[in-house]
Amino acid sequence: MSKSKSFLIISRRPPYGSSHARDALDTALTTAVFEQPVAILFQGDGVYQLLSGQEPGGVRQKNLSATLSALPMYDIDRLYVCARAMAQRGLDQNDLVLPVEVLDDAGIAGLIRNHDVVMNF
Amino acid sequence: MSKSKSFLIISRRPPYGSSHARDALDTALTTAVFEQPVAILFQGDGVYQLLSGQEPGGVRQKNLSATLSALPMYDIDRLYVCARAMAQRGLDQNDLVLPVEVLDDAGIAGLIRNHDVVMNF
Amino acid sequence: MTLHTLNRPPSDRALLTDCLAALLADDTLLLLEDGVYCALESLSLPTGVRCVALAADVEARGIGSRLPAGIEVVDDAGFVELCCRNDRVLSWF
Amino acid sequence: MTLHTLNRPPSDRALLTDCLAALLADDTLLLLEDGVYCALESLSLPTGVRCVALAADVEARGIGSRLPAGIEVVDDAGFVELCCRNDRVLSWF
Amino acid sequence: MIFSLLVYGAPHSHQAAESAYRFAVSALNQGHGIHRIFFYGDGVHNGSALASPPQDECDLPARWQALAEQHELDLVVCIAAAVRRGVLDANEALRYEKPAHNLRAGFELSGLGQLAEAAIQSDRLITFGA
Amino acid sequence: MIFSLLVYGAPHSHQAAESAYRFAVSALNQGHGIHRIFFYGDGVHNGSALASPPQDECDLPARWQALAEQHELDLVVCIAAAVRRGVLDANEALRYEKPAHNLRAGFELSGLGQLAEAAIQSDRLITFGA
Repeated sequence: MSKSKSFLIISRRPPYGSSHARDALDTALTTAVFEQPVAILFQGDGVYQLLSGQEPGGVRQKNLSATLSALPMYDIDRLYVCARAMAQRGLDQNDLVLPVEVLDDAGIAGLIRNHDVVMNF
Repeated sequence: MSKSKSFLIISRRPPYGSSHARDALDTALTTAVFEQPVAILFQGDGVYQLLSGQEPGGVRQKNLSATLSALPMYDIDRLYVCARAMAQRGLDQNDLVLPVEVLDDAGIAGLIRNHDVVMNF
Repeated sequence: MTLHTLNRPPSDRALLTDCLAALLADDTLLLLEDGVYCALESLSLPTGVRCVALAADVEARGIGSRLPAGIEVVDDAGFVELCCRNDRVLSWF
Repeated sequence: MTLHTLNRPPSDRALLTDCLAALLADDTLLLLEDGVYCALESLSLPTGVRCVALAADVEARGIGSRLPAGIEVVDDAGFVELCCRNDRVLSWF
Repeated sequence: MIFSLLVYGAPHSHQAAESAYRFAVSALNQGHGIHRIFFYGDGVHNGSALASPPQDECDLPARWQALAEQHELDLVVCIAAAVRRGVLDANEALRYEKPAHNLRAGFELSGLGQLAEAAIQSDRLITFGA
Repeated sequence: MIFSLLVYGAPHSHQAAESAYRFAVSALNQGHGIHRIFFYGDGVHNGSALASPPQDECDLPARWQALAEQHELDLVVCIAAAVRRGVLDANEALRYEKPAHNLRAGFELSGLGQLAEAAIQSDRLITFGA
């Protein structure tokens, strides 16, 4: 690949109810395989993807947490969450399956401006 | 058909963005053809279906207003709108393509209890 | 008596508001799929309305230990029984 | 500079709130599909943010005469031009 | 008690179809009857003969078919919604001069009247919406 | 300027696909290039060879195909999303031992890498979400 671009994936949907959360992660992983820098922002109901203790066997789906935990292996280590989304849901770092950086609105707006390609799911 | 049941169709989606609004109307019309009493409640963004002046040629869809205007011909003349949905959107009867009865929350709850089959779209 | 089901998260505020406004005494509200996240809010239910959440969806999303008192968890068989016990089932989505 | 597009109605309040919070001066917000209904709300846009609505969707939904001042209507060609003039396009849905 | 189900979501895209399947199994296990399962909107894709999910994922169209064979279920796919979305049986493929058909065995295409009839004839209609 | 498009919605179910089509036509009319149109999620149904809408409705899969022929467009359907949802080309039908295939001429199945590559090579990626 001749060029390099920085990617930001914004993941806004809760896990399991639809395929959006899975598709966002698959896109992030694939982009990382292309050796492009990838960051992920979990926003809105997307922060529910990070909740610990998920057991989706009863709804016959694969555990999203396993994929999330694999992100650092693909050099996707810039993981952000929206501060408002966390606060509205009464969540903090201790509730989550992996460490993330909490961003306020100004931080998120800046994050978007600092990436070449921003994709929402 | 040996039995008769009363049907209430609740239509909550705006027109054109998805097929829900069209599907709700098709279901109402088909049920009326089966000679069952049918009422329709437009709630939430569903009240936008009733707005006059729609011209969906540019998005290559058929005008929903034409179908709405045909409802009385199928003996579907009990048309209701949610009072909250209208007020939140600053709409009144003069904005709509056909006459409807405005119901408050208690009226809607009672309407649901008075129908055998209630379908949401 | 009506069984209401709701499968969207509380961020779909308009849906949740309309659903809650339609509840009458002796109705039951069943939360399923992404709707189980609504159980984490302090829902203002009318007197005499029971609120239950579907077990498989609660477990999938890891929110079992976070459910407030007053939300019962029912399995798929319990969902079927609720459909029998009520006169109609209205799905909000 | 970012072109933000939004295709959901204002009843999806969480989406609209996050989108508005992400706007910076010189960004443009393009409303399309069911997103054109957002133009009927009094949106609190940051200074220097332009808000436009897609003509075909405005006409489809019959809201042309209801648009407040400050919302421009652009056609499909204008949408393409906005994509060119901005550094990136972020779609909210 | 006699149930009918209305399924509005496609497999993999939305959880509604899987919820409906679990409900159907549970109702049958309790000895209830199922008059009809009606697939509408994007739910028509539950009737796909070509869906090929990975082996470790749930193959819902195959499960519906197996459940129908075991319990003689009436699986009806809305014909108007299906042909728009590219789900055809042999007849419709002929009518629209298409080179193939893809409606799974165990499902049939029929009109929206089958939904109205199901609602009338059943004790309860349960919608799985998307 | 070189665009790529990401289409996430199915025809008839959601307006996103029609919006994407109008955008593509408008961009081409202005003399811009389109590197690729990538269909993901329910957008894979844009590549259906069997979709048969009524004559007075927009046949989007046929329009995509015609546009691609006219402008030599690269219409790529995400293979992982497509096979789950029952959109197969001849190769995949063989691999999964299915009796038919239904990917329309003018479209091809390929991996998600084609989306990443399109985003990298194009000046702008425009998403039409659902």
